[in-house]
Amino acid sequence: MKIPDLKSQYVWVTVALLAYIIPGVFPLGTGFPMSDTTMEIYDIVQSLPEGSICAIGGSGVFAFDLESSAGTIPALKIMAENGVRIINVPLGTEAVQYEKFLIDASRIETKYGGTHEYGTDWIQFPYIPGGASGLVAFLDDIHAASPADVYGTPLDELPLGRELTNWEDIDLWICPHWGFPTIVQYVTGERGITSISFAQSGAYARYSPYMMSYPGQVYMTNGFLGGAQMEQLVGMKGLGHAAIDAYQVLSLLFVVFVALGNATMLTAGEEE
Amino acid sequence: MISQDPWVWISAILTIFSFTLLYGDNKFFRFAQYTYTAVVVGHSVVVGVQTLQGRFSPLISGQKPMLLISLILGLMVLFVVWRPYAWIASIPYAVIIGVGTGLMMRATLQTDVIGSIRAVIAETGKIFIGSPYDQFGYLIRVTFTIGTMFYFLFTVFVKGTGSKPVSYLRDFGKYALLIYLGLSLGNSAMQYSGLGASAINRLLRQWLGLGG
Amino acid sequence: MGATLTYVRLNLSRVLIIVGALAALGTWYFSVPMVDSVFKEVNAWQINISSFTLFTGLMTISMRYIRAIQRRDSDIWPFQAYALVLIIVWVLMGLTVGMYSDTYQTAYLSTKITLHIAILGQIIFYFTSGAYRTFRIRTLRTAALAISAVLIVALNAPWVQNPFPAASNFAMWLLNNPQMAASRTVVITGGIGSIVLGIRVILGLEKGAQRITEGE
Amino acid sequence: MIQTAVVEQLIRTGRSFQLVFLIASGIAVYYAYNVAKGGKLWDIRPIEALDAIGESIGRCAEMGRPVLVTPGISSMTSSSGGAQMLAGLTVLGEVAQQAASIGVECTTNSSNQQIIIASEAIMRNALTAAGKPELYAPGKYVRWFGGGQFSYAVGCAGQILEEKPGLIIFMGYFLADTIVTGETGARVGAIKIGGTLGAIPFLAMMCDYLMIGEEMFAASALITKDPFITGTIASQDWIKVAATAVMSIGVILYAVGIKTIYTIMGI
Repeated sequence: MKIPDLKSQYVWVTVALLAYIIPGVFPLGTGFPMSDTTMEIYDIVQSLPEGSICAIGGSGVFAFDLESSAGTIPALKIMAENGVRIINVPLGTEAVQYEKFLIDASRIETKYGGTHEYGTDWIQFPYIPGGASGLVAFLDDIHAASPADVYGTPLDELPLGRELTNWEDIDLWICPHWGFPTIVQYVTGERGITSISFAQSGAYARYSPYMMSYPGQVYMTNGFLGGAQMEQLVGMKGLGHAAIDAYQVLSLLFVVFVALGNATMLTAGEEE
Repeated sequence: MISQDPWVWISAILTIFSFTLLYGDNKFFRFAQYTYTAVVVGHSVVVGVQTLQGRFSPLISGQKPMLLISLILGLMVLFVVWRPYAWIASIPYAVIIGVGTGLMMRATLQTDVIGSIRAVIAETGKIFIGSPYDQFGYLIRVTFTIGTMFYFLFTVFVKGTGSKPVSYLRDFGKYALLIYLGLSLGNSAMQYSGLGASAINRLLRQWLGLGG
Repeated sequence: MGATLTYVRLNLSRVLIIVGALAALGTWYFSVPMVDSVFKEVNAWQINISSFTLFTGLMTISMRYIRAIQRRDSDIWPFQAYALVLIIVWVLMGLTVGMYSDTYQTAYLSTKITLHIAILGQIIFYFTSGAYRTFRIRTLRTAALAISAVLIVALNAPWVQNPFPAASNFAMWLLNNPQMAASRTVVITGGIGSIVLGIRVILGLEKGAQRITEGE
Repeated sequence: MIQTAVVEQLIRTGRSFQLVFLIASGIAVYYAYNVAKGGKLWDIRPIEALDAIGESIGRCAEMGRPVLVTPGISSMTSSSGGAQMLAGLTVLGEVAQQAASIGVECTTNSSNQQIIIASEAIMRNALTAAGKPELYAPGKYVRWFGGGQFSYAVGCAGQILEEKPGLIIFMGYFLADTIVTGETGARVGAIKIGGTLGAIPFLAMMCDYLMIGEEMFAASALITKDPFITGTIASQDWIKVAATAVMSIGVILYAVGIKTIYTIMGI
């Protein structure tokens, strides 16, 4: 019996339905192991006292950084519940849009019924150019490096802005972007602020040596799996869970399609 | 509940139009394709104008008269679209090629060549420490790296003395490379699978209000 | 072009390539203030020239679209007309409201970033159908490629990792050892290839660079 | 002592060995070039993908379909991608000339705006070399889709659907964008030939013929069919043999506790 060669479109429809649309609407709840690092990160975020300040920042490309959003959104929710204040410090041009998106997606703002008021509980800085040197300038003198927020409002006119002087006001740094090494080097290495990255899987593999260089000060989670673990800890099912569900089905489909391709070749006789 | 925000609708429609590429060439994909090109070009121009303003303002204010050379060289590249004088653009481009080549050579030599060779040598020390599992790993790393080098020989040991044993090493290298390609490819499936979820979930959740 | 002008031009291009490359190398290896300042200057030229190249891109794209609109001989010219209008509208909007205004950000998020996410989301589809077509084991070569890819896809999957927790460590071992070793050889040999190509450029032997700087 | 101090002041710390390596490589290339000029020809192991380029252009002529050569997404001045772009541009020139001489149209594209100028110059030059300078017009053969990785991927996919090339050569610097463009190429029935360093896994899945890693640099010399330039590939091999030898001896010595080679390389 000859197995027909499938057109690519059939493969895609199967993948779309089984791996994405059905689990997207009816989550599968695929189980996954919890990692010690994610637990530690959860404890650190949870233990930040009310009124402390967490910086969210770094540089990256929006569409790829979405992988990091899976872990960052639960972290933002925890901080909002505990009254931790947030400053977004974008070191890349697209980072501005992405960090604003994180606040929107986590629904912590008062306009969404949340607890955080702009200017008092959180501030969005504009793009800080200059890469590492821009970051250092910001850490040394926040008002000099960025006298106004992203909307052009002078920092002195914002209640939270008035409180900011330099790096000593920052209690924790979360990097929800690709570019973690710069943060580790200048924020943790030189100034001793604990840093966390909800790293993309590609970045996790590449930057994990940094984690080993600063035990107890630098933490990273691995890709969507790390995101799913954070989501589980706060009891939500977001992008991390969706990604794990999708991979559960997709990996199976991948194996099935490769086997099918080989069966097609074998049954086709002396094809090619 | 389905979204009321017009921007979410624009976003959803563009996502669907983009996904129609899976079906094949069609007018909806064309629309998305040209929207993408136009927005990226438009954005590049907005950024480019700001960059030029920032870069050449010291010339206009008279602080850096040397910038005149850069300005002239920069204007010369625009001639590329004027067929009879297009050659003028090649002069400033020589600067780009020259500096680019130098920068590439020094970085490649330091990190890719010398840095990697030193890393291979330093890993030898780890073959004798740690668990047998790790030791075997380091042994594989060192032998695979050296073995694969032989695949990339094009003119030596092709014929004559030494060609036979080297051809075995070359074959070994070829299979080591194929295993590397397969493993890297398979491992990236996880990331792209997740990115698929992020695109489709935006539609399901933000636009249609479905799912968790 | 006159013979003298051609002669001057060719040699000027060659000199600029050599000066640019040697300045970049010189300042890296030697601690000589004069070399540093030469590099600083030519590097500034290079950066400034590069910022003008954007406008040549804009000019060539406009020329192509306008030519297509004038001819109207294919069915894509209406899209090109639309793109041309959108570029103009976008630039005007950007320069008027500013790159970090809420209007600009919402527009950018709903178009560019949306399309970026959408195309990234499609990769996995092409990936699966590509694997279906390519990973057919005809030879030992395709066997090595296909088996290693399928193996790692499965080892990373929850349906393997949940019953066999050791799968995760084995996957990491494969990536850190055989995968890393061969990829490092690609880096080393590719690096050597790049350096020799660089030397060919400096010596005026690389055909591509010659065509760019020495053509009519 | 004074001499050593002067040298130490002159050469930056930790880069002496690199400098020696670079100078030795330069001498090797120059020497190989001169030996080739003296008439020496080397046996070069075949690169299947390179041989396939010529045949596929012929096939395009028979089918009346164009060729697309894409050098990818890097700039010329990127330390990771610059060399790959140049190798891709060399191939573009040779393919465009060969194609034009048998009446096949060759188009190209790029993501980075810097490359537009180079590609325009190469197309102009290749058509002139093929004796058909009248065919050239700015913007006719070189496509630009704005400076982003995936605006390039979508634009290139659109270009492939528009032009239906019979042969697509991916030669330069790429990332996951090749999955989109490669699959679109498969859909229009194009032969796909690829060569790059970083994204080889993706090209391995998408291409009919593949140049793995450094093979692309060898190909950029071999495709010119200039025996003198081809001679420089021999020098590339000498450097690799030397590097392999240093690495192997370094590994053995390090294993018995002698770290001399490792240390010297860091001077």
